[in-house]
Amino acid sequence: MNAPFVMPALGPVLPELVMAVGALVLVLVGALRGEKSYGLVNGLAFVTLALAAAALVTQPAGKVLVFGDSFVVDGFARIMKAIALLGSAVALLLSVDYLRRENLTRFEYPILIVLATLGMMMMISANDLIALYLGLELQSLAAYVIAAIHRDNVRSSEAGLKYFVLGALSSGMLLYGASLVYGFAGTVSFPGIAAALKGQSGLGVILGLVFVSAGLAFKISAVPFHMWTPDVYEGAPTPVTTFFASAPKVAAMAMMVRVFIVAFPGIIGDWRQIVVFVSIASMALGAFAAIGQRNIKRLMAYSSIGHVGFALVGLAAGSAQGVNGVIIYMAIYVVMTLGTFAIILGMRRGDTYVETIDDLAGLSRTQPFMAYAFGAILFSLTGIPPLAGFFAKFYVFAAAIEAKLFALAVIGVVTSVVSAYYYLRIVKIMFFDEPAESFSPLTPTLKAVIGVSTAAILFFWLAPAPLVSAANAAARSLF
Amino acid sequence: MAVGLTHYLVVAAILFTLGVLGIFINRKNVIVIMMSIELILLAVNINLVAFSTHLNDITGQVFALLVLTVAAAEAAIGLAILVVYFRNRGTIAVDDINMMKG
Amino acid sequence: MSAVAAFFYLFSAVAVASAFMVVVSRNPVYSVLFLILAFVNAAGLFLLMGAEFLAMILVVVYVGAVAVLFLFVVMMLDVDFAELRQGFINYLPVGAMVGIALLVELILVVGTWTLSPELIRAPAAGAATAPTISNTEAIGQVLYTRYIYFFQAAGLILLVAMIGAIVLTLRERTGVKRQDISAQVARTKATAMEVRKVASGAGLEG
Amino acid sequence: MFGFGILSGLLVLPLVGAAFILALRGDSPAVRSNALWAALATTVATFLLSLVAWSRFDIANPAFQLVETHAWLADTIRFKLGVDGFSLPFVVLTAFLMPFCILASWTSIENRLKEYLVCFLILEATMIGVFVALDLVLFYLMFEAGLIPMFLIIGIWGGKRRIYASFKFFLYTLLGSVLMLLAIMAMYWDAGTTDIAALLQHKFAPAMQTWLWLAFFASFAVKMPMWPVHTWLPDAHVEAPTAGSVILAGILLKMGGYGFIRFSLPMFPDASLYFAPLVYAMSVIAIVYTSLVALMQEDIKKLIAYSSVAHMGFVTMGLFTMTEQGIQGAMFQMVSHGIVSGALFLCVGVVYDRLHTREIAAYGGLVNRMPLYAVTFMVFTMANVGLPGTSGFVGEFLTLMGAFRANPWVAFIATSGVILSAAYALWLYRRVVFGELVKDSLKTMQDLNRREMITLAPLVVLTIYYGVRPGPILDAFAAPTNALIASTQAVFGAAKTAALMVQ
Amino acid sequence: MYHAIVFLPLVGFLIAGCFGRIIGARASEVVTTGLLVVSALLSWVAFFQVGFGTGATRVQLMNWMTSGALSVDWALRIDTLTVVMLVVVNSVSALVHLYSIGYMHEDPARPRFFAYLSLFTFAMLMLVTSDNLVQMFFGWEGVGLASYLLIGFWYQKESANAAAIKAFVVNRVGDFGFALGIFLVFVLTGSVAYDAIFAKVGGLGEATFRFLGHDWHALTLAALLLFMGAMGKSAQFLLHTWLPDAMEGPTPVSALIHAATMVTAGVFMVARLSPVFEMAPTALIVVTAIGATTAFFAATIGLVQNDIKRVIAYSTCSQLGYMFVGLGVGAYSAGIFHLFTHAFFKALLFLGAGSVIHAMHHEQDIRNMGGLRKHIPFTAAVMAIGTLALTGFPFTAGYFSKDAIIEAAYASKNPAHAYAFLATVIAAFMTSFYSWRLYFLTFEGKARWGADAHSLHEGVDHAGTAAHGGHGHDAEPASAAPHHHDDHAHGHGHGHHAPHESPLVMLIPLGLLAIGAVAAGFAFKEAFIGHSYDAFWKGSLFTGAGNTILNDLHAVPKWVVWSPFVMMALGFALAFYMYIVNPATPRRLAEANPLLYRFLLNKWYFDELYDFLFVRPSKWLGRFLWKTGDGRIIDGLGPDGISARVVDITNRVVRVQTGFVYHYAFAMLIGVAALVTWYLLRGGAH
Repeated sequence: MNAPFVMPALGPVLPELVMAVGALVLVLVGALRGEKSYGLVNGLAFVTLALAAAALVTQPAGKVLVFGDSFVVDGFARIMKAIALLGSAVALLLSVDYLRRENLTRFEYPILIVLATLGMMMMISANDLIALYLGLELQSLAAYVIAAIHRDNVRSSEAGLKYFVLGALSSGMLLYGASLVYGFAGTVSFPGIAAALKGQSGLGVILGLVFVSAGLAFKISAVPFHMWTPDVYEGAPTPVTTFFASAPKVAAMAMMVRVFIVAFPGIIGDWRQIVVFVSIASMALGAFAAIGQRNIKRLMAYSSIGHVGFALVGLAAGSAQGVNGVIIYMAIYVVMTLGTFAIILGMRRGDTYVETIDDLAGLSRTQPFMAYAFGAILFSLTGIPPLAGFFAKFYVFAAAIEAKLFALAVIGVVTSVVSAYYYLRIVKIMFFDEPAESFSPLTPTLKAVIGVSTAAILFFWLAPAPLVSAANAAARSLF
Repeated sequence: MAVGLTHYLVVAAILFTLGVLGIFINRKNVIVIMMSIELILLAVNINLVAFSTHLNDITGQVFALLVLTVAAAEAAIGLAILVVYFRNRGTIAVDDINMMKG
Repeated sequence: MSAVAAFFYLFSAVAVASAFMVVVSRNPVYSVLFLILAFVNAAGLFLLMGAEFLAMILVVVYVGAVAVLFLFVVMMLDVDFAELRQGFINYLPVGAMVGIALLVELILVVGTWTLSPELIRAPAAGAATAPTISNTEAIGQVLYTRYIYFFQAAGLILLVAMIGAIVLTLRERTGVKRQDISAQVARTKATAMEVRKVASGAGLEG
Repeated sequence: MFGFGILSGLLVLPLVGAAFILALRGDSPAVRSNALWAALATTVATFLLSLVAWSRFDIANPAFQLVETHAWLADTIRFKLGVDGFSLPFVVLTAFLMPFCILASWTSIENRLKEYLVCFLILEATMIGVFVALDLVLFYLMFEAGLIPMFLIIGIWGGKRRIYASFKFFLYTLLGSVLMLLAIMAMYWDAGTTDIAALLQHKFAPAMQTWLWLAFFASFAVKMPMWPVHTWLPDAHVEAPTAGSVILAGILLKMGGYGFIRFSLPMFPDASLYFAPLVYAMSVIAIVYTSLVALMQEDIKKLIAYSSVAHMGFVTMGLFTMTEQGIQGAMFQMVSHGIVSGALFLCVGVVYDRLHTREIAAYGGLVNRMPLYAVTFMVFTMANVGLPGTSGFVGEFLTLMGAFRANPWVAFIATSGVILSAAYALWLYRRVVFGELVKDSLKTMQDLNRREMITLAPLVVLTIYYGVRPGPILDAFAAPTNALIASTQAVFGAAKTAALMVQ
Repeated sequence: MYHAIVFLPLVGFLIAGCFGRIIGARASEVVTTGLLVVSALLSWVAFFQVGFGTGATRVQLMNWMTSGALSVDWALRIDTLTVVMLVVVNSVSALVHLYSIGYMHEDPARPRFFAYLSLFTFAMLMLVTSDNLVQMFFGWEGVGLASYLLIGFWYQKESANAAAIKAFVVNRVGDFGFALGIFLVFVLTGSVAYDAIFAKVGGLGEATFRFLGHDWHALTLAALLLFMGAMGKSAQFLLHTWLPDAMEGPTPVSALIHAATMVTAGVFMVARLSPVFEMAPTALIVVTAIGATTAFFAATIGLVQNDIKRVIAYSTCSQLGYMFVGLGVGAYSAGIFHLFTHAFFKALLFLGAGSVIHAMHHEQDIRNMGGLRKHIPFTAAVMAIGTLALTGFPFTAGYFSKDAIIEAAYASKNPAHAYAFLATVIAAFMTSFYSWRLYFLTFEGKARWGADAHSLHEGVDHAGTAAHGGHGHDAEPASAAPHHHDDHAHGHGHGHHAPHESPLVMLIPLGLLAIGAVAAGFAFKEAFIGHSYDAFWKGSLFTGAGNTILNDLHAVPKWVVWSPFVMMALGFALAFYMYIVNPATPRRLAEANPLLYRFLLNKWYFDELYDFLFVRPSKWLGRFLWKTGDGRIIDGLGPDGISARVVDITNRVVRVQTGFVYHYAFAMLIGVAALVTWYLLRGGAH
């Protein structure tokens, strides 16, 4: 009766393998070298990420299923993983200087980032509910820890605690929903669920889907499951916030797309209502709540909530065009976010990091480079052409229009105008107000990240084709 | 009345609801919240096992097994964070966890 | 009422009651104990469903490890529980109503469970278990083969938990003298002793 | 991808200048002067290039010319540039006005001059881009991109309430145009392309037209600005630096009218016909309402801003008459208003640079010290009033003529605006220029210096030249106007002719 | 030649305007005047060529604008009507230029003045030579501009500025109608060129046009709208208020623009468009009625005015009314004839008044004059000639033209003819009275100026005040105004030097005009309204088939023929009695009828009425729309209101974010519960 053990084909999971092995090596190195090994481990973590990225980009095109169809590698997975890896790597890069200044050079930090990234990659490639859950938990647990990594800091630990409690609740909900879906569809596999639901759907599945959506919405911090976001963004050390705001969002969004598109294509009419509701709520809340913020990290938290709402507009369309929009949105969003947080990390006077937007006053005179870069990023976040953020919005709204979701699109663009207000207010503070005390000079790393992301945002419109066509192909791989 | 799948599901639903309620009804301390989360996971496991049995599909039980594993890991990390927090604030009262808001 | 039914009602009644007590107990220690009780009864329910392996795991892992961990932390934190006893929340009615409404809805929906014939006919993606083998064997057959990926992933999750717990709570105590064997062994004459010539009246600082 | 034509050159040239200025380091007087000269050279070169474009343009051909296409977002969304009789005059106008803006800023901008110039050059590129874009998405991109530099110009170099004004300007126009973006997408899905030339051939379903028209209208009405969404304009004008006001009044407002003629009328003819009464109503209200409001203004720039709203009322009214006179007149009115209102703001800038106030009450009797200035100001005031022989007359007259053909009621009310415009413009002139020179602050005012003369003289000449001989511009509009009217004739044939002709 | 006639003044304007400060005042004067004289001489040549030869032609200059069916040319239309106007405009203008050299010799801004004069002349020439309505509109507004500039020539004076704006704006009211008329004509005939219009109107007799919710007889409507323009420009009743105020300008300006030429543009226009008006009988009734009313009404005001220029201004207004009566009853040539003669004697009167003012060092109040004949005999003589011509003394210019109009009014079949006849006859009486009153007060009697003039002056003032029933000066702009009339450029007041005769450069024009005032009527009577009518006009004035008015007016009863003369004589007698024989009478009369006196003195309260009806409501409305409409409603509900609401929402939303974990969890629960409920209530899957 013993089933012969068949070695699964490991080629498609090479990036994940690299990450997993890399993480183990890092742990060993760290354990052997002790506390002082942060620099080495950090370097090795980059190597790991780079190797994984290399493995990723050298993968042949096409769709491969491994591990009993639990793990899928397709164009969509590849591009989202690439974005996530990019986000993680840059977040890691940005953290070095901060951690050194704040005496947080724990070698576990890069390891946890690597493990979290691995979790994201698993989420992105998950093809059934179990894989999804495991990837999610791997990522989340690592995230809880690094949120509280500044363990002597009240805010950091409070952020970790809130994140943990609510995250656990959300994964509980997700699990409960997963169990219902499993029960009512008879399988955990996404294609299996899709096959089982062909032509009909019961309330049970929808109920399960609601709970699953709740869990997923929590991860992308969509309203009303967003409430952890501002507190965690504010409380966590800034590099950690950088990380939270970039890669995990991409992974969670990818996961959400895959769940809805691959597992529940037959009942799009049902889940679209969830997505539309969540999307509108997110866009609106992101726009309104951010206006009242003075802390820039908190503001960015609300901003990210709003952006998730916009990305969900693409998902609500439920079409290849929509997924295309989501991919482009997330790619551009990650670039903008990294740029933003690089600037936030540059808000340093001596050894003190400051976080209120009033500290930016008159930045255009004291640090013109930083100010103009941030200005470009902010206008891009607003969605003003010809900056990249415009194209992000363009594609998702185009998809919504194609799907005849006119009300959603109109509400979306109107909230984008409202959100313009608070972005503009930062611009105003930087450009129109009298200078405050100057910041310390930017480190070369920050300069590079800011420069590259700003350039990408500024000149995206000149050569949009690579991203657009890649996203297009990736989106089609889901259908 | 024979005990069927539905009975188990109902029990799981009750436990789930109790778990969720436990998270926000209680203002006492965070540990209880964590326990409530364990209750939720327990409810999930009951669901999974019940479905697994009735579908005659072992996947559900494997899922439950993995949930148990993850739950343990989650508990470990949750308690670790709690300890860190307690060290910083000297309290784990839920009402006190609101330094950041707005 | 069959024995199975009787046990079902017993286990489920106790489990629900304990769960309730977990939530409402004033003393967290009691909560943990009630939690353990709930788990044990849930294990009973598992048994009733024929998932004896999971039942055992539940008792061993949860009662034996997790619940004890809770207890340990509760004790360790040494919270002044009297202080924590202050009242229930003032929006309890609203919260309870929402909860109950959700519960009713859940029950309404799960009550409708039917597996459509198509679903049963559909080849289940998961492994159908032959009735002849035991539950544990069935799990064992798939856990390291078909589900090796999940198994490995769970391992990584535990790794994260380990790292996380350590990174958060492990403290190098300063001021405590420790033996560093490698340092002792690596000691050489050159590092141990420094010969300095002291000019008269100048002192060592200079 | 390569093989750029004149139009890309027009887009790129200002950006090159901007890049050059950005590359300058330091803030010494030499750098200042270098930056200014570089900006001036760039804008003049751009203007010359636009003249080259004009010389290669066949005025009798209603089709798009000088077309260039590059791959862009997709096969159906391309980077396509081209001009026709409707757009080319605006390209030239834009390029023409820019050197004056630079000259007007020569001494008045003290802080952050380089950034200022860069903003203007980028703004120029986007404005030209709006007029040469032959792809809807590209058009939108350029249309919106101009918001950023303008926002900065008002916000950084503006007056006291610059922040309120800049926010109002930005958010107002953004809100208007996002709806247009959605409409563009809807058109894309309906027609399968955003190529403007192709869309002009596409027939949208009437029901859809209605919505598309409204969405475009939201954007253009704000941009124009039409009553009642005009209130951002006075604020923006008042607070913007002189050159900013010139551009705002001279070019940015024209984008709305250009949008109407480029998109609303030809692409949604049914909806345009259906909504024409609405436009008429809003236009005549704008004319009368804002003229009355202008009458009571105490701030020079605000008064001119309100008069701009009134003049734009003539434009919208003319466009929607769907008559040759109405459309050509409206287009001409826009060009003329571009010159005249720009010049008026320059005139205000001249005295503002000397006295740093825009209060009408602070002036009076300037003619005693500044006779040349008084003459110049008089010419533009008269053009603003629509005196025959100035360019202001031609547009006003033709639009009213068109309106009369379409709906005598509209013409009746709109013509009454002519009376009011005379009242407010002359009253302004009298309060600022005429009278005795009693205020001590004014007694040392110098007349126009050479730079200011160089700035204003060409505008005076053009104002009068185009008043006497509007042909060069008016005729450019003729071919596309006729094509437009012919193409829409089928849509509203009999009913319309019956309505406007003698019964 | 026609190019030269029209464009020489423009050249003059450009030279004086652009280079005036460089070449100096004297050169500017010489250049502009010289060019104008050339132009005037050429005009006479043209007059005889065209009027008494066959020189009618059309000179195409260039295309102005083309849009669809609308094509507007710059072109010169030369026919008899045009050359008549050319003669009038250029002659008077040349003389005024000449005169101004003397009159303005103390003014430092002479180049500007002469530039303006030349600009005006150019615009007026464009008007009268126009080949189409739009070019006429160009000239129309162009003369308006020049008028505006010249009225406000002394820009330091508040009153001058106000008068200038008033003139422009009131004219714009008329232009409003004119423009609509042009539009309507275009819609009706598809063209704005006269030839095309005249060719088409014949077929439009029955056409109707829907305008402002009413079906109109199309040509009547067109004619009325166009006539509205004429009313504005020619200061007809209701739109007359600007003309008296326009006297704020230098006196030569008043002579040129506000007496001889510009104000007659309306008359010219109606005559030019006679083919249209002939087809619109109803419009002609209106023209007649308005003209008659103006003739009467302006004359009544003229009776009591004290400013020498204002008296003549109201007289002008009144005479313009006559012209319109002539046009209205179909005697177009009579109207034009009166225009022609009137130009001479009214310019003469104004320039004479200017000479008086010059002599009196810018005193304009006739109550402060008297006995000037001895000091400035030449001026007195020409003023007398002018007065005779104006009042229609036999065989002077006015006699022929004015009597022709009165007779035509009697003979007409126009329903308003009786009213017109009555009004014009009574007006003739009043004209005589106020003209002689002016003459007597100015040149005869005791001198009320000089060393003791101040006390006398004040005495008169007090008398005036008393006559006004105890009200203050503030209510009397007419009597108060002269005190502000001092030209600041001159810098010295009145009464310190004895009056002196004007220099030769001013007297020559006076002399020439006096000759015109005497001879113009007699010389051209036959051509204009007599037997050579057809040969002279050659169809440039159109008369319908049923229009026999020019024959009819010769057949009127004798008493009608005599009535104007009788009226003139009575007016003279009354004036002689009141101001020479018994100078206390006027005051007594004024005190006896204070209401009537004040009513007349205040010009029927038109200014106050318009201020109340239009000016103040506009200002109020402007302020209301600005503060309330824009500020409170549009901004309040729009951007400002919305942003305030946004902030409100923000504050509320932010308050939800309490920081408490259980609240966050509760929010999640509510979210899930809401979704679940939604799906349950919705009834399951689709």
